Parts: sequence; C-alpha cells; structure tokens
Amino acid sequence: MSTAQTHSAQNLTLADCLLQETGVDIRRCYQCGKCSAGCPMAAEMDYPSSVWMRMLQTGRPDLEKAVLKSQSIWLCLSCESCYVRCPMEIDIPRVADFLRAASKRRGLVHPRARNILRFHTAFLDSIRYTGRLYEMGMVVDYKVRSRKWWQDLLTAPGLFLRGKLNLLPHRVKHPKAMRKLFKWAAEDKEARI
Amino acid sequence: MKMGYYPGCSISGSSREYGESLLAVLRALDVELAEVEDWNCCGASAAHNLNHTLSLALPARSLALAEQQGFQELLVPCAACFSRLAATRKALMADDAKRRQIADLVELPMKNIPVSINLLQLLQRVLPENLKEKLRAPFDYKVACYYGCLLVRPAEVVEFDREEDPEEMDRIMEKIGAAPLDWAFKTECCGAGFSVPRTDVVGRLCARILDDAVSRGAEAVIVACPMCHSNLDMRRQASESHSGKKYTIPILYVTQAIGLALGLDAKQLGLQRHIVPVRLSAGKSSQILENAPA
Amino acid sequence: MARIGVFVCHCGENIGATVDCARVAEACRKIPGVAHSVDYKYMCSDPGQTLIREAIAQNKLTGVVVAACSPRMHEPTFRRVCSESGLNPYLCEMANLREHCSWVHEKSDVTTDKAIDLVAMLVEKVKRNKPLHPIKVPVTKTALVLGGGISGIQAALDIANAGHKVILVERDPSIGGHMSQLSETFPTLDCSQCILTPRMVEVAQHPNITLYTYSELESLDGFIGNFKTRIRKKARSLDEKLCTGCGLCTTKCPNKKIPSEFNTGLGMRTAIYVPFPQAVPNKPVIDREHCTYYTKGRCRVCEKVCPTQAIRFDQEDQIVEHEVGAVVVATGFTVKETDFFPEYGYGKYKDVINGLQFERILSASGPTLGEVKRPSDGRVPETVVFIACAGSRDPAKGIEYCSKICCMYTAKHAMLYKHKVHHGQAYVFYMDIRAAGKMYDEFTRRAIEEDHVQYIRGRVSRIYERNGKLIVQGADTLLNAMPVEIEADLVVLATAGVANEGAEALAQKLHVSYDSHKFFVEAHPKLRPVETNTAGVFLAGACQSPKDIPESVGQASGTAAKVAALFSMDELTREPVVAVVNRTAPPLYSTCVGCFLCQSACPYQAIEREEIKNRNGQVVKTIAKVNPGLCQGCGTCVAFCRSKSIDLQGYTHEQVYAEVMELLS
Amino acid sequence: MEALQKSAREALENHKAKVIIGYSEGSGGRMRPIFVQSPAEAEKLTWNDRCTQNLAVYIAKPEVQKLGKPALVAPLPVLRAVLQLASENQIKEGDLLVLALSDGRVTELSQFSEMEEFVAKTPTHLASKDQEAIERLEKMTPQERWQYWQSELTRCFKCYACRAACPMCYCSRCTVECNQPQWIPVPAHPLGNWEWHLMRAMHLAGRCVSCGACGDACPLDIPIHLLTMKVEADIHREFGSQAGMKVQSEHALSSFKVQDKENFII
Repeated sequence: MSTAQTHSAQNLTLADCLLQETGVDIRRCYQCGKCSAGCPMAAEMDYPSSVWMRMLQTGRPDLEKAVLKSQSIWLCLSCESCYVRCPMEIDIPRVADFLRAASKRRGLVHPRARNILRFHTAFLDSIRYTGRLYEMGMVVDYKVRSRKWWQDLLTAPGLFLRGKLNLLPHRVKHPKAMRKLFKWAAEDKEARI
Repeated sequence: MKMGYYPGCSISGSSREYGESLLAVLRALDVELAEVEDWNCCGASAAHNLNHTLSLALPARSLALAEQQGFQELLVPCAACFSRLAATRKALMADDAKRRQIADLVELPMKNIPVSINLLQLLQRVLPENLKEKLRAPFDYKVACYYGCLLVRPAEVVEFDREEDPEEMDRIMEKIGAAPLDWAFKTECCGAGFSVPRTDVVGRLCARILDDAVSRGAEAVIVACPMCHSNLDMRRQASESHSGKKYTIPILYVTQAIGLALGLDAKQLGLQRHIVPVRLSAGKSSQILENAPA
Repeated sequence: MARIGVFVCHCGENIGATVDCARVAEACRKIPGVAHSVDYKYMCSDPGQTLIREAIAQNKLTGVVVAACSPRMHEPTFRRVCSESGLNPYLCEMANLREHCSWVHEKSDVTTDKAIDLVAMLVEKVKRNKPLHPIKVPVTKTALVLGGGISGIQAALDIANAGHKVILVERDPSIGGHMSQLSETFPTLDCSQCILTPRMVEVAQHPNITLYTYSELESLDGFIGNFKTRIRKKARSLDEKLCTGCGLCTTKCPNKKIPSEFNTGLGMRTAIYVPFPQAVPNKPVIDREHCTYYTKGRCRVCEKVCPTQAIRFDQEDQIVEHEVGAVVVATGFTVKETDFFPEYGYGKYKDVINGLQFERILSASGPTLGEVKRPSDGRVPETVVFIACAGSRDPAKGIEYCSKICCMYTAKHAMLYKHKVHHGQAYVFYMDIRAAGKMYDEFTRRAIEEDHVQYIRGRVSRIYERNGKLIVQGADTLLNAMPVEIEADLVVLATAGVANEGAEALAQKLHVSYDSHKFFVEAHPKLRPVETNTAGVFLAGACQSPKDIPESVGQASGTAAKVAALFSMDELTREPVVAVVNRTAPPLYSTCVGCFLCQSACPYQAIEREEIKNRNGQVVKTIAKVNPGLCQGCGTCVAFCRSKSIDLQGYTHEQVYAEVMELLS
Repeated sequence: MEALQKSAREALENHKAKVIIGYSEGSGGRMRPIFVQSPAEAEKLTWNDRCTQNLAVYIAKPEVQKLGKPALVAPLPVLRAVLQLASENQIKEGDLLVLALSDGRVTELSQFSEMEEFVAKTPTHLASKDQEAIERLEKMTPQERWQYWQSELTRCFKCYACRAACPMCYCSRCTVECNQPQWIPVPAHPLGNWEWHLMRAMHLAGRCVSCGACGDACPLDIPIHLLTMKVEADIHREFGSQAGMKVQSEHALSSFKVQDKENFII
C-alpha cells in the first residue's frame, strides 16, 4: 500500500496530519514511558500511549494502520494524567481524539471498541435533536445499537424510584441552531483525514 | 451577588441531588444563581472523542448565550462540563477565526467569553472565615476528598489548585469540622464516560479508589462531580464484583456535607436519592443520618 | 598626500584561479593615492614579504593594503612586515579576496570586479588610518579563587604551586564542597574524603594561599590584571587566633536540634558547630539564626566552657580588600530538592530523598554512620528504587538539559546499597544510560551484571505511600510499556543538578554571562571553555554546568594554566582597537552630552564618568570616558551614541563611511 | 487656571523657583511659552487644550538656565519628558520644580519619586486621532505605507522645527551638523529627507514620550510624530518599558543584558 493511498493527497504521514490539524508534535516524544506508566487504562491497552507514539513516529503505513485499528485509542478516558506529567508537554488526549476521528473515518474501529463508539454516537444523537442529554432516550438508543438489552436493566427502576430518570426529554428553544452546529462540525478537517 | 449558572445535563437528570444540595447550600450562604437560559449539553465526553470541532461548538453556544445574558462568570458544578467550557474558552480566545465562525453560526457576538469556575472555586470565595461558628452540626468525620481528573487538570485550562495532590476540597472539609485524609487516589480517574459502555472498567477503577479510601479509615468519600458520584455510587455493584469485597462507604457531594454541617434537612439535600445508603456513624455530631432506599 | 601600496596575492590557485589578480593590481594602480600596486603568487612567503618591505622603502608608502586571505591568519604577519619597515603596523589593512570572493564565486569578470571593489574600499580606509600604539596594562600577580570545593581547591593549589599568591574565598565555614559530602566516588569506588582531605590541608598550609572561609564576594571592579575586590568575612563570633578547635563548645551547646546542612537535613547539629570532623579550618562558627543567645538573649554556655576564651558574641562582619590580577570562579552547583516533584509527593514523603541525601546515608561519617537506614523509621530498606532523570531532560519542569552525573552516581548508589544490604533489591528507572568516560560504561555494566541491580527503562509516573511502603508506578518501555508497580521502602531521586542560589547575583558582580539556567557561560564552547567573556575571569567546575570530579579538576587545572600564563608577564599588551570619546575645544570640551545610555549598553562595563573641570577646578561637564583596559572594541557604544561623540580607533566613522561611499560610487 | 496662577505666584514668592515656564495666549489663537519671573506676572499664565508645546524643551537651554531654578507647568507629556531627561542624566534632583496639571488640578512636585508616582497613576494613552492614524498605517500593506511616507516626507524642507520642539533633542551637536563624515545631506531632497526622519525616529526609539510636539511644530503638517509614537508603542509592547516613567529606567534599546539573544553570532 502506498502512503499516497493511506494519507491525504500530499503524501503526509499521520504524524504530519496530526501536527497540521492540532499543532501537537509527536516527534517530541522521547519514549520515556511516563504516560503509559500513569495511565489507568494501560493494562488493558494493546498499545499503551508511549507505544503508539513510537509507531506513529516511524511514519510506516502498516504501523499507522495498526494504531488506528487498535483498541487502545478507544480506551483513553481523557483523564489527562498523561498530559500533566509528560515531560515534553505533548497533549496525548488530544492525539487520541485525533486518532479516534481518523479511525472512525477510515472504518478501522476495533471490533471490541464498537460499543464505545456506539455509546458516543447515541450520546451525540441525543443532543443533536434535543440540545440536552436525554439520558433515558440515549440509553435506549445505545441498547438498540449495541443489542445489550439486559445490561443495566436492574439499575433503572432504582434510579427511577430515586427520581433520577426523566421520562421526557428537555428540548432547547432553538433546535435549528443545534443542527447548524452539528452540520458545521461535520465538515471538521480532522474528520476528513 | 448574582452569578451565572450552567447546571449541565447530569444535574438535571441522574444527579439531581447535586443540584438540589448546591442550591440549598448557596441559598443558605446568600449566593444567588441565575441559570443560563436555553443552555445546551457541553458534549462531554462524547463530542471530543469523535469530532474536535463539535467539542468546541457545543460549549461555545452556551457560552455565547451566557455572554449575551450578561454573565462574566459561570458556575459550572459538573467537573466534565467545567473542563469542556474552560477548554473551549481557552481555545477560542486563542483562535480568532474559529471564534468568529462559531459566533456567526450561533448568531451571537462572542467577544467577552465568560469565565467558568468550578464549585470549589466558588466555595473558596463564599464560605465565610468564621464558618465553624455557624455550624449547627459539625461534620466531624474522616473523609477522603476525591477530586477526579478534570477538576484540577490540565493546569493551563483549569488554573486552579495543584494538579497532583490538590488541597482546596480538603480545606473546605476542615472548615466544616471534618478530618480530610491524606490518601493516594485523590485524582485517579474513575472511568467517567465508560459508565455505560464499559462498566467493567469503571468497576476496576472505582474499586481501587474505594479500597484506598476505606483502608485508610475514611467514613465518606466527598466528590464535586456528578460523573465521579455516579460511578462511585451507582456503579457500586461493579466495583464490588471486581474486587470481591463489600463497600458500604457512602459518597457525598461536597455540598451535601456542607449542608449537613449547616443543619439543612437531609431530604432537601437529596440524600435519599443515593444508591448506597448514607449511614454515618452515631455519637460524633449526635446526628444519625439514615435513609432507606425508596 | 597618501601613498598607498596594494599587494594582490594569488594564494596559489585559491584566489588566482578565480580572480584575475593581475587585472586587480592594474585597476588599483589607477586609484588616486595608490603609489604602488603589484600581484604575486604567495604574498605571505618570504619573497612576498620582501616585496612589501622593499616597496615600502622605495615608494615611501604611507599605507599598505594586502589583498589576500582572511586577516585572522596573516594580518599579524603583514603588520609585522610593515612594522619592520618603519611603517606603523595599524597602517596596514587586509582585503579578504579569498573567503569573501574567490571561494564563494565562479571565475568571471564580475568576480574580478568585486575583488577590485573590495581592495578599493580598503584603500579608502587606509588613507584615513592613523598610527596606533598597543595599550600596556600592568598585572597584579595574585589570583582570586571563588569557591572552596574540589575545583577551587585544585585551581588554588595549582596557581600557588606555580609561585603566585592566591586568595581563596569559601561561603561555608569549611572548604571541601560537595565532594566532602560524598561517600565513594565512581568508577573506582575510592573514598571521597580520603582523597580530598589531604588537599584541603594542603590549602590551609600553603604559604601562597590566603584562605577566607565563611566569606563571600562583596564586589569586583576593574579589569584584567587590575581587579579590586572586596570580600565580606562573616562574623564567626569567635577569635580564630585563640580557638584551638578543641570542640568543647560544640559538645556543650544545648541547642542540638538544628538540621545539619552538611548532612542534607538528615542529621542534626548544634548552634555553634564545625560542619564535619575533617573541616578546614577546624574552627566552629555560631549560627546566629538558631543560637539561643542571639534569639533569646541568654545561654552563653560556649563562652563559659571555652578554655581559651575565644568566643566573641559582638564580632561584626569584616570587609577585606585585595588587588588581584585574575579571578577563578569555582562556585559549584546544587541539586534540586525532592519537593520539586508534585507527582512524587511534593517532598512530603520522608523516604523519598535525593542523591546527595543518599550519599550521606551511605557515608561512614554520615548520620547513620554508613549503615543504610531509611529516614522515616530507621529501618533498613529491603527494596530501594532509584529514579534517574528526576527533573533533568524535562522541559515541562523547565530543565531540558542532561545533568550528566546522575547515571553514574545512580549506578554507584545502587551498587553500594547492594554491597551493604546483600539481600536487598535495587531498581533503577532510567531513560538512557549515559556512561561515556574512561571505565564508566564498564562500571554501570558491573552494577547490572555483578550486583544484580534491576534496570528498568522507563520513567516513573507517580509515587504514593501506603502502609509504610512507597508505591512506585512505572512502566517498562522495553516490554510494550507494560505497567510496573514496585512497593519500595526507599526511593532515591537523581534530581537535576542546578545552579547555586545566588549564581545570578554573583554573575552580575563578576560581569560574566550566564545562561537561562543561571550557569555561567564560557567564552567559546569549544575553543575557550575555561574563559569568560570578561578577560581575566575564568571558570572551573560545576558553576558552568554539571560535571563530575575528574572533569572539574581538569578544568580547574586549565584555569590555573591560564592564570599562570597571564601572570608570566609583567605587562599586558592589548590591541589599541578601543572606543574613545571625542574632545573638542572649550566651551564644549566634547560633543558628548552625558546621557550615559552608552553605559548601560556596554557589555564590558568599560564606560566611566569623567568630570571636566575648568581652570578654577569647578566641574563644568560630566561626560563619558572609555576605560581602555576594559574596552573590547565591540563598537556597541559607537552605534548608540546619537551625537556621534564616540569613535572606535581603527574603525572610525570617517574610515567606515569612506569604505561604504567607495562601494556606492 | 486660577489654581495654576496661585501656585505659580506662591512658588515665586516663597523662592521655591526663580522662573515659571508656562503657557500664555499668543497671537492668532496660538499659545506661546512664557517665562514668568515676578509674582505679578503670574496672571498671564494660562492652560487649555491648545497648549501642545512641550515646555520641557526649555530646561536644558543655557539662556533659560541663567534665569535660575525653574518651575515647569507640566501636563502629563511634559512631566514624562522631565523624567526621561532625568533618566538620561540631563536634570538633577532638586534642579527643578514641577507644577503638574491633571483634571484641572495643580500638584506641586519637587522630588523625582513624587513625579514617578504621579505619572504612574495617570493614564498614558495616545490622543484618539493619533491612535486612529497609527491603526490606519498599520493596516496598510508595506507598499502602501511606503507610498504614504514617500509623499509625506518629500514635502519636508528641513526647517528642523521638529527637532527644536522635541525635549529629547538636546544634543549639543546634532548628527545633521556632523560633516566629517556628512551623515545627512544638507539639501532638502527626498533621499536626504528620508535619512533625516528615519534617523530622528531611530534616535527617539525608546525615548519618545509621545507628546506629539514635533508634529504640531511642523509648518507643513507632516505627521512625523506618528513615526516615533509607533516605535514607542512597539517597544512598550515588546519590552514592557515606556519612556518617561522612571528615573532609574532600563532603557529598553540601550541596555546590554546577558540574557539578550545572541543567536545571530555563530
């Protein structure tokens, strides 16, 4: 596979696109591993953050693809502990955001991460139409998407009895404005890489 | 003093006791809040996961509305919303072009974007020096103050307290007579947005947090974020099934603890809404707090 | 009328192959004022020099332009030729046809035209040159050495042994510096104090060395060969002549709970104290901040017990003045404290210590008498984690540089720990092992292979305490960044080596440059590593950047050689290319209006104030004056002077203007 | 106005000053400087918006110095000029009394420290028309700006009124009078005009107190004050320092600092 196919027309590596779109330069990474060391999710990751940093540094299409196909990028919780401790001040959560967008765009989402993606999608769809999160609707939507019918079925009545579940969504006054924002954001440059 | 208020979706839904206790306590402290009209969801934590521009656009609309409604400061009690709103303000102040684009889309000026502050910052300002004298029932328990991720980091966005081992909530707890513990998981992530899609992960992360708090003798974990609360409270079962231990330690919002110390009614503070019953040992402040699950 | 001689050199093929040298000589002959113009294959050769010599004599030349190579190499050659021929050497200039023309252009007519322009410019300049004479300054053959660590000691001894007087100033009560705090030294593992103390004693006894301990530099003025220094001798509260160093006072002092600086806070000392048993001089000082007599007005136990009545509570700081010809700055460095690391607990864990503290724990003279015990509870640590690059190579923490010594001392620490606690386990978290030095890499390999120290490649993210253990959270980057969690009893941070507190203020007193980390800056990173931009001030040891002992000692000897070379002359000769403030007839006296903006602009503090008095002795004007001893001829003041009242000799406004105008004409 | 006259009268009567340098009505609606030496004359002093000359220009003049210790009627720019002159060693503490004007009040200042305090709490922004003009120039492309100044400066006939009006132009020999070498050509041709005005701007860089007196003095209304004001604003932005604020000021452009970047030296 030539890099021309993998990347945008200018033969750029993923690291180049990342730098252009987000200003984050992963070439600064010197593999100290402090990010992975403090990551609450590192144990479950196929490639902890310092490893995918190195993979991206090589600029090799096969390794870039492996990163985009990895589960790791979806497991990042954006807790920012890596970023605040990174000696090179690399905004790693921002890199993860970028990689997720690229992974989704290219259809490389790891099978085990699809539920996470479905959840995010259900979440955004909920606010796309109502402006505010309609928790019940979102969860139902997520269940339809993930087919996880039984999960949380036992907690829901408890929540309801405690007055924690709204049965009807709250809508913002100008749903059109919301849709306009979504439409504009869909043209985000990052989403196109 | 009247301050802008951005409640966020959780407070309007699954975490309404946070909102209830917050309003009750601030009322008792003579702090008036005015909710931003027609605010919308900040998008956390789904938006930035999928589309960076959307993650700026969603909070930007609420900020623009707040600006139009004349607020210079916004109280944002949810740590996730706070982080998104603060990060958006920072990003848009640095990027004129993007700010103007969004301003055009929402048809609002966006010139002086209001500053977001979290609940601890507000309490830091409004809790009186002589609070101890005003307490009806000092909250004299050993507490583990849990800050979570987004309340204190990254420093360049939140500009508040220390990134590692923060102290402000501990100071507030001391003011209401509690004994904050020195513990190790103040800022370790609870799994935030994975509550629904990866409950197993949340169980593992929360178990670590609860374990450390309990082993150091904490009688309650104090939080200032609905995400933290729902993971530590609502997902208790997941934690227990991960560690094979039983945890009875209750999770209280910082406002609930203050409210109790000020002598406010437990119901008013929404204690009955918790999944893990709030039972605090007797004989200390001569108050037994108990709520039967409804 | 000027009679200029032009000598065009081919430099073999270097110039000749590209520039038509004959045409250059030919063209120059037509320039008004040129009396003689020739070209020759090698102007610097003997026949070439003879050519110039003869031309000066025959044509009665008033100036010479040699069109050849860069003046760097041969300007002295041709100036000497002129001088030997009776022409003032500063009436000779070089046009650089090689670097500025033939080497950077192709052969063509235009290249030759440019060569002609270059020569013509210099001809116009030389027409306006004035004879100049070298400046002579006397040399005071005494050196000031600041800092009594190993670098200062070495420099002082070397200079003193060369037969020159040395004044050694040390801030602390004893000389010895950080080296006296170390246990063993890498890569030989010989005892630090054993090799240092003889040197310390030698300093104290050397007839050429005057030692001021517990003293600080107050000021340094003047210039190379002619500095004036003032030194503050802080009050020891003791008559040093009477004190025999018996130590009775220090044992009887009731105030025993003061953290000892020498033991990095891990041990205690009294208010009247000698920092360590081998101190030089072995005379105590009273720490007035902690002494009960100074804080509360009573006690005076030391005074009562002193058998020689040496205690002087009312002693005051003394200022001593000296004239010195050179200064060696050897003020050393310090290491970051552990509270610099939020993720490692903001310094709140007693068992997270820095490397210097671990040295004291290992040292036989240390607070644990050489037994490895952890500070919190005195238990022998079973698991010790060493963390390299703690603060170094960390731009987020503001220190992007490598502290150089940590890899080696960490290997040493781990090794010594294993030697003392055989069943213990030592882990080293590292990023790279930088062990470039004689027997250095072998040393770190020994730690791994023979002493079984576990090296883990990765940085530690966090340390927290649980049940008396320190949980060290790291990752092994050689194993897919696998999380590594170690329950340690003691953690040693190899914290960054940084400039001393007060380095900036000292640099300003000394007029030497310092970098953004407050390390002093050498004059040239490769070719002048022990000199500073201020002539006569030299650098030794870790005040310039973190260094190990051999390197510091080598550099110290380097400064001593520089000082000895300087002191080998009775007078210094300096190029007369210095700035001069003009003088005019009264009532103006000078066009200088005395705004003194040149004074702040001068990097060398060479601008002074001069009062002009009339016949009655009244001051009529205050104008700027350039001290030719300090002036380096950089021309900054010339550029700043709005009224054009300062000129640089050899590069006057008139000369440079003429050169430019020639080019434009 | 009355307060000013009163302060001036008292200063003379109490021998705090020998001469008051101030403004009075001139002919044709123009203001002119006045040197009041007796209390009776103090009533001629006046103060209004037309007082644009910078009176600090007189204190270094020998003929004024002969009159004895002066008191200077000083709106903010004059006061800043005094402080800048002091920072350049042209005035000594106690040589001068200042009658500072602000908001219709008169404050008598004799110590430099008092003057610094006064200046520090007074806003120093430019007049709006100057600010707008600078912004207009900033918006131009370099070519347009070149054109603009070309057409403006070509008109100059080198009367040097700008130099005479400027309190910072106190050299006993100006560069234009230097003929060995002749830095600035004497005739008023376009190149020489450029050289003169560029040199003037460079010499005032970091020193201009932005009083605008040079522009006001120009008989051809060339807005040359914008050049120095713009440079001053840039220096304020880049280095944080402002001329005429402190006596012990770090002259932004003429202070050697070891931290200065030397990356142009290999």
